Amino acid sequence: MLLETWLVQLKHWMVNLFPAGWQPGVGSLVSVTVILGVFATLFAVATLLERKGLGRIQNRPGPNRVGPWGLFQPVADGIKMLTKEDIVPLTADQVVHFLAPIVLLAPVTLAFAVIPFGRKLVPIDLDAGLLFFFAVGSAAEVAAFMAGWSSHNKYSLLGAMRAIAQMISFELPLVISTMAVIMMSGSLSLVEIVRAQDGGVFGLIPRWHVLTPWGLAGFLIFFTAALAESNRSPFDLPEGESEIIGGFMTEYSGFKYALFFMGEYFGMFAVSGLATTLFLGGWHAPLPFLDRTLVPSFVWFFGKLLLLLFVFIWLRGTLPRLRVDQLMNFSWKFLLPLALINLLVVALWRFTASWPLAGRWALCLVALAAPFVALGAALMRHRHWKPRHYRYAR
Amino acid sequence: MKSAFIVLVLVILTSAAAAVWLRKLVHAALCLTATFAGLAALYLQLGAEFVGFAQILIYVGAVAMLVIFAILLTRNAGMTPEVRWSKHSGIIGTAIGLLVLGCLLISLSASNGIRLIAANTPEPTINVQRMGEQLMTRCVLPLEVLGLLLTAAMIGAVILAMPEKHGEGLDSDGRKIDEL
Amino acid sequence: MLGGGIIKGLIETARNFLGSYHDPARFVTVQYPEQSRVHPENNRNFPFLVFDGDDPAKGLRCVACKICEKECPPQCIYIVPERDERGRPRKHPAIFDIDVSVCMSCQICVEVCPFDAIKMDQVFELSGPDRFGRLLLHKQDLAKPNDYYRAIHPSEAVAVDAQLAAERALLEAKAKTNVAPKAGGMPPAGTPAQPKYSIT
Amino acid sequence: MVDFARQPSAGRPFPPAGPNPNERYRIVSQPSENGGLQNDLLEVSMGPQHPSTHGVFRMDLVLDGETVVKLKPVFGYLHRNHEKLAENMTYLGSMPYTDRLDYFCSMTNNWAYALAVEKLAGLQVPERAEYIRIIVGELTRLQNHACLVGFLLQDLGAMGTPLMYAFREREKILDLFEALSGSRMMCNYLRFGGCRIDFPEGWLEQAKKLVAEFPRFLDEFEALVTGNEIVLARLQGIGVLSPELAINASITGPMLRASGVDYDLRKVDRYGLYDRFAFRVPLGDHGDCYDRMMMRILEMRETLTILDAALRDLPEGPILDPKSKLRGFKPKPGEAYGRIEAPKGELGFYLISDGSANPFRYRVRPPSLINLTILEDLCLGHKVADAVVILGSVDIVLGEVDR
Repeated sequence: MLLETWLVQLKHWMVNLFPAGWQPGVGSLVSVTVILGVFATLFAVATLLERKGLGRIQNRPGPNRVGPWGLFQPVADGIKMLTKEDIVPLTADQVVHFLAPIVLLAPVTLAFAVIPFGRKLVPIDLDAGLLFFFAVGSAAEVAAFMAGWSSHNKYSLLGAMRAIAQMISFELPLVISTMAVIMMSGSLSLVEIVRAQDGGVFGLIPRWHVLTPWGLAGFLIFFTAALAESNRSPFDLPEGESEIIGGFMTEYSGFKYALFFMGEYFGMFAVSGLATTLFLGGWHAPLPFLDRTLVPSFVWFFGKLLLLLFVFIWLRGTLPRLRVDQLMNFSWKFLLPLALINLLVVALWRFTASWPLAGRWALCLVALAAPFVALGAALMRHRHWKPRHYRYAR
Repeated sequence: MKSAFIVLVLVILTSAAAAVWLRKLVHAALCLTATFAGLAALYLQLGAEFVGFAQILIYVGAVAMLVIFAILLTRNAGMTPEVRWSKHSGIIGTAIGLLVLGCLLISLSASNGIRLIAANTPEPTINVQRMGEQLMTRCVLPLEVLGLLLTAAMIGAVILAMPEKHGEGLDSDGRKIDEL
Repeated sequence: MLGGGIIKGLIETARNFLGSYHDPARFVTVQYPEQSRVHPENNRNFPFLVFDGDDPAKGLRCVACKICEKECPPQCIYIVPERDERGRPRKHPAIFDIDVSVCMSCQICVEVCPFDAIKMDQVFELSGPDRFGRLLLHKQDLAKPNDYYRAIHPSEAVAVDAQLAAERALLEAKAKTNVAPKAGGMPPAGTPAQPKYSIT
Repeated sequence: MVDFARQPSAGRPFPPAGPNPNERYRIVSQPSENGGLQNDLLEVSMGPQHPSTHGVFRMDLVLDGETVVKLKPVFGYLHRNHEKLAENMTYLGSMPYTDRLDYFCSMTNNWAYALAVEKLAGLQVPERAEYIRIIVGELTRLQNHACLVGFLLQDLGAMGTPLMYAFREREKILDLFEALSGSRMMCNYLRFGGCRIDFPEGWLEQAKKLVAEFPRFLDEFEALVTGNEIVLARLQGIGVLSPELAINASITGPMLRASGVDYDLRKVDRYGLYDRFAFRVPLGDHGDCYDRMMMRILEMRETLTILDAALRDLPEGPILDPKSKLRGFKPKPGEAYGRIEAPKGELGFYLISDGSANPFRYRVRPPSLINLTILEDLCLGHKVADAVVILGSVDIVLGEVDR
């Protein structure tokens, strides 16, 4: 139990050192510091993991020169970023150019406030936590636009337009796929949603949302949209290194660039955390009986988070990038209808609660797979996209 | 609490004034976004969580972006407009402003919120669940009508935005390039 | 079905990810400063001059015939022959410079050299602190012993040594016949004893 | 410089809607104050320093939103005066310079040049040397095509993974080249009338091993690339090159065959000993980027059959024509044009001799440059992202374009 609560108790002890009037302020300050510290460390770890993982996927060792196994590479990167000259283009809109990275990072960091990291580690239990998450997330679009427009660079402008269009388009499937979860758990509070996934069948099969047909579909839709929301491959068009160089980040250097980079990673952590909370049982252990062991719950949470991060990296190492119009079509003509159909499936799942499990599963799977196949085929067949057979001369 | 309110109001008023006064349209749009965000903060300060978050989600996330898109995609909107000050425009602007203020005042005084505060009744606890229930029972008709209206607007927008099909955008086989 | 190809690709990268930990056919990186590739014998980088014996000043095979200077495509070789008191060239270079910042390692100097005096080196760690300083190689930098040549190009050196020995034997035999014209003075059988090219 | 912004022609796949795009739009070189995009055309200068212009190449793009309405290829940043230099150099002295034309395929460059000089001087290449040439030439084709597909996927944004796999295999081929010629890329291996040296010990076994293992790499590569829906969506129907336009623009190589024209110099000229080998020539039906990519992958498979047979049947014998000499090489007056099917297309060398040690006229027909001339016609009407991909699928090396 101590393992589970030591962080909270430490906080209480520290807060109690202060006079009563200060305690709420000090308490939130401590929480904020811890969250920022943990995620800044995770940022360093994730950059290293990404480069190592990509390296291994590409059959090379990745960074291995700084420290043992390259472990201090993030430190070296940080020093480099901090000491680099900060270049602002002469024609740039100086104020907006300066504000953009801050506007990006601040809301993304706010999003961590509602995610329950462990059984006792909930920064704020908001009644409308999920709504809060999406609300602060949507501010990132403004930042992308500010960065792109203020740089007064054509590539940046193209990148900014791509970023806005992409984020707006993918916000819909993202939000709608979470609505399935809200319908089943009946709450917008993330703590309640995690609690709804407590327990399991025979203490072996957990009752995570991802282990239901609608949850699986919702998770996949959510994850795909989250890839796009956090500008990750295969939806990394706003950066589009091979086309528009760095997109809205082209004209940033030094620490401001690092802030953008950090914003992207924090966004990735936030959506991964949300996906974990909504679909993967939050801080619950993968096997329900493990919940009662000594392993603290936040270990499970961060384990799942890292797993999702690895999937992000894996996808980045494998897939090429979509084109702008294809991205839009994918969102509006494929993901959004699927997300809407998933809402129907949730309703179906809810109303067939008395049915035998196999029948429910079969019904829901059919209801999901049929539109998936049909929509996918429509998407591909429209332009006759398929592997081809070739002829040979004579 | 009061100091926070004053700071918020100052931020909102400053950014709103800047949105009106700034010459560059994009700057004005960004200030407008700041105003929206400030309003959301005001709602939150008043304890209206749901409205506050919805304000950010809809106004900062969507409406502001719409404004920016509209500015960027309109020809010559980018030029610094030649501002001609005339007495007429000032008078008309003030008149419209007063009219809006009057409407707001009338509707505010007609609502029962003021009376509740005057009567010093304890504020009713409003959580998201109750709001949802209200929307799905008492206010279901206005909700549906609104939804219909927005859908119609969206379809209209899509039709307006559809690419012209003749000539341009066709490849050698007569297939469209732009479409997926 | 949509996504099938993507999943195939994901499996492929996963296989490579895991394979890089145990399969040396996939994980081919050489950790350079610690490890180094073994160069094949034919590897070439920049030319050097071979000398016989111990003294680089005396044993240099180069006779300053300037063929390589003429044939070098990027013109990176500069030769001044040593001259005796009367100004006639001695068969020895006074200056032999190669600008390796110009050299393109084409090996044509080696091919055209009739005396097997210039050969290709395998040294590649040539970076220096300034831009040109260490890249203009002089005679003393270029001269390397025959043993070194034997070490880096073993099989080629054996053939070259055999041929040179045969030539020397022929010259000696000729000298003998000139001094004491006897009927039995024959060159060693087998090897062609002519120098490849004559100097004009 | 040639003006490649030509008048709209009948062969152009995407005729501009108006008589002149400039009349319909106002071309702005900077985004306007607020960065207005609609109706204002944006002129973007892609390159010479850009992540995916394959060297120092520049595309002057005029964009309507993200759609390309005008494209002007600009090159010459890597001009090295190769042809004029060669006229002041011995025949042999130009051989290492040909390595640097298409620096991915130095062996085939050597071959084309050697072929032209052999025609000029009437030299006979011994049988073993012809086999060696086929082996090294096809190995070159193998690594060039593998890398091209890798680069193309890189341009699509695949984070270098296919490129790294291609490089992994290319390294093995470069190791072979190094063991044979001494250098990995600048081989300078062929000589007039044969080759410089014979295979070193163990080389053939290593080459056989590589040829035996290569199909596995190709299978993996295809699993990663050819069926991927994103690759299909990004490449199919993009940059369609009609056979008529391809022939009129004298496109050669895999790019021409992707448009369905059966023209392979290995079959047409039967230079070297290619008539002894059974191999097929793959043809595309659509002429789009996907076909161009697949042509390369299928050609790699055919190349493997050639290599297999050549390594098996390699005869013994001399490797150099005894008439060939290194110094004092002076072919009799005359002219000759030697051409081969280089990995990128028809690579030709045109030489005029006046009987001296230097060629009187030396001219290269580089496949990269001539395949590149069609770029605007392929890109018009597509998006910026497609322009990058189309450039990638053309397969250029700037060393050869600029010379």
